[in-house]
Amino acid sequence: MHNILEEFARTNRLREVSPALKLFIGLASILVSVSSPGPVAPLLVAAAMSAAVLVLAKIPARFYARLLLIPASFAVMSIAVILFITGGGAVLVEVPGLPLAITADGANLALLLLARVFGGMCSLYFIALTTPTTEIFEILRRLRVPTVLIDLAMLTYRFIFILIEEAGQIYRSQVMRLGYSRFRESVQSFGMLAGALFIRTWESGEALVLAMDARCYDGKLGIPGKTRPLSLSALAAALLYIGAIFGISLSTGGLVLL
Amino acid sequence: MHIMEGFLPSPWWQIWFIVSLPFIVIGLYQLNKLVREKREALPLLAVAGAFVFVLSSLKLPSFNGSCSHPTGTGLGGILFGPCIAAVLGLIVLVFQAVFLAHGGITTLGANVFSMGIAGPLVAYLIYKAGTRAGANTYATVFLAAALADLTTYVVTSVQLALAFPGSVGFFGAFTAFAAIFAVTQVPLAIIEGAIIALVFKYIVQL
Amino acid sequence: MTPLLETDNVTYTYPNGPAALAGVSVRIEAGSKTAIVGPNGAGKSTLLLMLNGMLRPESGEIRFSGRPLAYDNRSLRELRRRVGFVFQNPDVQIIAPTVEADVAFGPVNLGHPPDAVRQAVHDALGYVGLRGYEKRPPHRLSGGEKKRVAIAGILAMEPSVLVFDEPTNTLDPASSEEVMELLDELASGGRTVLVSTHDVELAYRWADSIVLMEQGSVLARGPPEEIFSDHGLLASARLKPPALLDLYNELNLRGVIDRDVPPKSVLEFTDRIERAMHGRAPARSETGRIYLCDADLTGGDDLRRLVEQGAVDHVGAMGTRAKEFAGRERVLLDYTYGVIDKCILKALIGENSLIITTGGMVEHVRRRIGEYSAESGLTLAATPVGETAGHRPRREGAFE
Amino acid sequence: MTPLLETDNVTYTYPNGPAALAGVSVRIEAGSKTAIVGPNGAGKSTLLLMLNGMLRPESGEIRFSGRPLAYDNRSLRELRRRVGFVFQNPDVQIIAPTVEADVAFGPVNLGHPPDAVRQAVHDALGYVGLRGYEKRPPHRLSGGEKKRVAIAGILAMEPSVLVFDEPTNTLDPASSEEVMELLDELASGGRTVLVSTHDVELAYRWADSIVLMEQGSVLARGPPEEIFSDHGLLASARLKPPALLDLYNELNLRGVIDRDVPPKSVLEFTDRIERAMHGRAPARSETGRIYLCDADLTGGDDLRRLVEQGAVDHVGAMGTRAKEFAGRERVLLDYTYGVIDKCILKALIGENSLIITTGGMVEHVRRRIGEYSAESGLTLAATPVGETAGHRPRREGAFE
Repeated sequence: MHNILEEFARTNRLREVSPALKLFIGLASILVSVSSPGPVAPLLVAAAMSAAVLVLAKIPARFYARLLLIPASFAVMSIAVILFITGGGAVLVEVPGLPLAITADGANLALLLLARVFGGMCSLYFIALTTPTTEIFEILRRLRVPTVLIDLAMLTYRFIFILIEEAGQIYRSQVMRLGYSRFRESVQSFGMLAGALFIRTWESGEALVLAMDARCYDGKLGIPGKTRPLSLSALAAALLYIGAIFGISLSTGGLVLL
Repeated sequence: MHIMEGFLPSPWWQIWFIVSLPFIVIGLYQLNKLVREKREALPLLAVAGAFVFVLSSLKLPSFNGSCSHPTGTGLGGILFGPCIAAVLGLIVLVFQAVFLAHGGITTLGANVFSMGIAGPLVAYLIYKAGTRAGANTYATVFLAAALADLTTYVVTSVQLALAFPGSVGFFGAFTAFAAIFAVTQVPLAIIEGAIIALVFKYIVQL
Repeated sequence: MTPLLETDNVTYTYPNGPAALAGVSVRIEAGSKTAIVGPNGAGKSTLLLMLNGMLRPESGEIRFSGRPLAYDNRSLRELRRRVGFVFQNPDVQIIAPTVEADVAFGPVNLGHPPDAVRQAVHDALGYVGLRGYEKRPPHRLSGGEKKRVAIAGILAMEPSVLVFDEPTNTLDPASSEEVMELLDELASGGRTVLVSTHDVELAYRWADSIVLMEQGSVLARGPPEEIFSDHGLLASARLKPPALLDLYNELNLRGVIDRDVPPKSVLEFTDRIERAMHGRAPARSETGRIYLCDADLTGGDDLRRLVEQGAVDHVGAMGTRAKEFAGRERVLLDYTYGVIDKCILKALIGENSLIITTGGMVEHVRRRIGEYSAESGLTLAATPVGETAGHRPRREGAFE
Repeated sequence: MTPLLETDNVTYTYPNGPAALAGVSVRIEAGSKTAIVGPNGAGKSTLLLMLNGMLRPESGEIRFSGRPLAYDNRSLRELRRRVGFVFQNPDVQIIAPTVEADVAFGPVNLGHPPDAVRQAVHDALGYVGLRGYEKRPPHRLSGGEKKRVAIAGILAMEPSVLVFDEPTNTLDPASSEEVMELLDELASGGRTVLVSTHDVELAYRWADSIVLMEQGSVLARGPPEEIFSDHGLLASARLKPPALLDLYNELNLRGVIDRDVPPKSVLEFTDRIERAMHGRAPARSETGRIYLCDADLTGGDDLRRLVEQGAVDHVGAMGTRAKEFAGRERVLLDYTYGVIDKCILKALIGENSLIITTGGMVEHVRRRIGEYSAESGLTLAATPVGETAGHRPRREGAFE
């Protein structure tokens, strides 16, 4: 079972900082990373976001390191493709016997992409690890996102945790009865798990309708929550940081390392 | 198969948001109407979304990465229509991004299109065609699920090839991306097809 | 007097199942504490679901305040506002992603303005002792806390009848006690409380009226001592008598103890056995004192002074607000359940004790001690602890 | 003697949570009936999950038959086959579409051939008294039946240790009794049975050894009378003493009853009070007879003759097979729980009774009656009912 990042968002040391500010910092960092023409700014973003997560929010370093591995397989495969299909510039490496070569342009593009992914993912982790989703719902509400979308998301959120708990228990009970031992049994066991979970989901849905009816459901969910105070110094620091990385991103635009 | 944060450059990530937007807007409009008429639709959609999320967060046998389960939303498509399924897909993908670090924010548009729209649409069409032709139900379900997975993977490869044609052009790049992802995605599609067929069988037995 | 809620020969059958209710007639008096007792599958939940219109009887009639239920949308909403239903499993009842948003669900859907909603949430959370939990997600709460959130969600709608389906199922003893105390508080505040349970011990201690059900029918109705003394009746409902009552009946059968109203607590039982052995409850040189403190009125200083002076040997608190208060004032609690009886027991052996409680429960404590004095012929009285006038006006007034 | 299962200073912390186990050392003897008692969140389930390798201790060691657990795949499979685990909620354990398929899940995964699987399923369902339920879908069963299917699913793997997490939670009294009786049968058949519970009454009656836990630590270990008499200990584990024990201690405190081993049942308690009042248990003119019938050996005719002749006033059955047998022979049962004690009580007032049971429980009944005779100085004995030799050889032998 995966670690749900949300669990850390409830307990981290940046919990009390205004969620709007955290969201703003995270999203701005992502945008700077994605649009940066050179690898320096995204790498700085990655460093800054990681520092915020590790030093300010006090997320355990080992857990964070494992998180960084999640996108690795996708990144390695797709960046490898780009490395080989992008021509131009000097040839750096040639694969003997095959028409494959790595050129300077390819290497530069691969490096830039790696930097952007790194910067983007670290910014995403910053949001995910410091800002509880329930507070993001309130921001979305204030941003006039359609109510029906937020309501659906809120109900889904609640049931994700109920079903994850049940899926975990079913999985454990299968393992105790020696399920998942060989490949064939694994597929069988997984099918049973999914089927049982589907039934449980269906029952939960019916129970939820009943529970909502019992409480006079009239198409409304939630209350306008109170906003957390926004400290001016925090806002100033955030603006300074974003201005800085944006400036670096512009000024290092043409920089290529190879 | 999720494209991760930071991978799609401008203008491609914006383009995929624009491509997905009409489906989402229509979906929201339909959803609003549906909820007004049948209030219990909302909780049922919510548990369906949670189900898809939880299924995708479980490890498939023999695979470390999670899979996208477009067929889960495909089920939503069969019940509520493809546009509402796209809304469901959007929600699930946002939660996958912030809970599991699968996918991202800027790549959300592209991922919604491949996993929330294209995949479920294929599942929906095959299921409809199969039941109309009176084919074996399990075979139909297997095909719908497996091909939905494959569609998602093909669309993702197209998205990447469009963004990074390299010096070999779109078709060359597409071939390269498709080939390398085939290593994991083709067996994954077959396993998912088998599992969804098993689930179907399980439910029918009850 | 018209009962508050009444069912008249109600029947119900679930689709492709046997009859769940086969002609059930019950009367729930306003302000009563009623327990519907029976094994699983007896039709208890089905009956409860009828009372707020979640199920509609196939035949028969249900009346609220003398008027038959109507099943149009508007009447149903009105009914459900007045008859609050707490589900057995809080996980199916808690809807929203935070405690606060969940408790607000009812008031928001009733169309209350935001300020009134916030006030209702604040009051309800205070009442169940969960203030400070507003932003928590339900999946991080313990079972007992979830249950209290579920109760707060119903209280926030200010119903006059509260219906609990198996309120203590799956809870551990401490959480069960907390929930049962909450039920006592609600009842002493004038609400009608209805509980379904298969826990005979609980029903015996808590309820003032029992409806015994089995296989969709009512087997018997009456006061707990009567219903639970009838072994045959209980056996046909596949239940066991409460342990103390069982022992009493066995002693009775052997002529060891005199036939009388059966004892409901360890305290009463002890007295009865002593009386049987010595002809009367033995005179003791001196009884201890029972101090009574209303947490809403007493200042923390008065309380701490009493405890620190060593005037009391044992401290007990009843109700969540009282326990909160004790926690805030750092007073260690010896008793958190069955408090009154324990303090009387201690008084009988000459030790002093202090009971901290709130609201309607204060009067309840006085009454209970008075009753015991009258019965036993001993002079016991509750000594109020210095009530500093005007201290900390409370907002919970809405619920008293 | 090496204990069968042993944990040595085991610690565990869930990711991002407080310590769930803070150095736990327990010893589970082979053949014992152990109850791990504590409030919710005390770490009971975490400890149990360690015993079959589902969780791995952070530090400390777990030994099975003296050897430290290994955590490679093969050793884990072997361990899980020997240490069967029954979940609290049968809904997460029974997931196959039919009862039969679910019970077969374990044996199939063990790689048994189809015939052996069928036999194991047949035997296990017979043992829990659910033969005939093979094709039913589990979600249409009652709570008690689901629980028994879950137990059958584990029994089919023939483990030597059975671990039950909160076995009676959410069950009604009748189903609870059935499950506890099944646990007794399993234990009397030589298996080691381990139970986690917050139900003190249950643990007091059932277990021969208690491990009291709170906040991830073991507070105390010992026989139930000892652990549950210590009010302070129980209070620190947020539990209540069993009602009878509480009454006994209160009487003891007032000097009404003599200090001795506390009584465990209504029967013992009644005797003790009588002895306290009359100096001894009163001599009765004549005691009734207790007939004892082994359902596996006695023919139905012998049984019916006895009942129809009016030789017995009360009939009780212990265990699912015995109840099945009585049902088949159309003998009406008066007692289905606490059978031995009830029959002794009846014998004391001169009435005859019949106990139907099976397997290892027969010996258990004899022992219990013998013990009571020795203690009370009365001559009570179990009269065996005509055992037709060679009657109906049973296949359940595998489980005895």
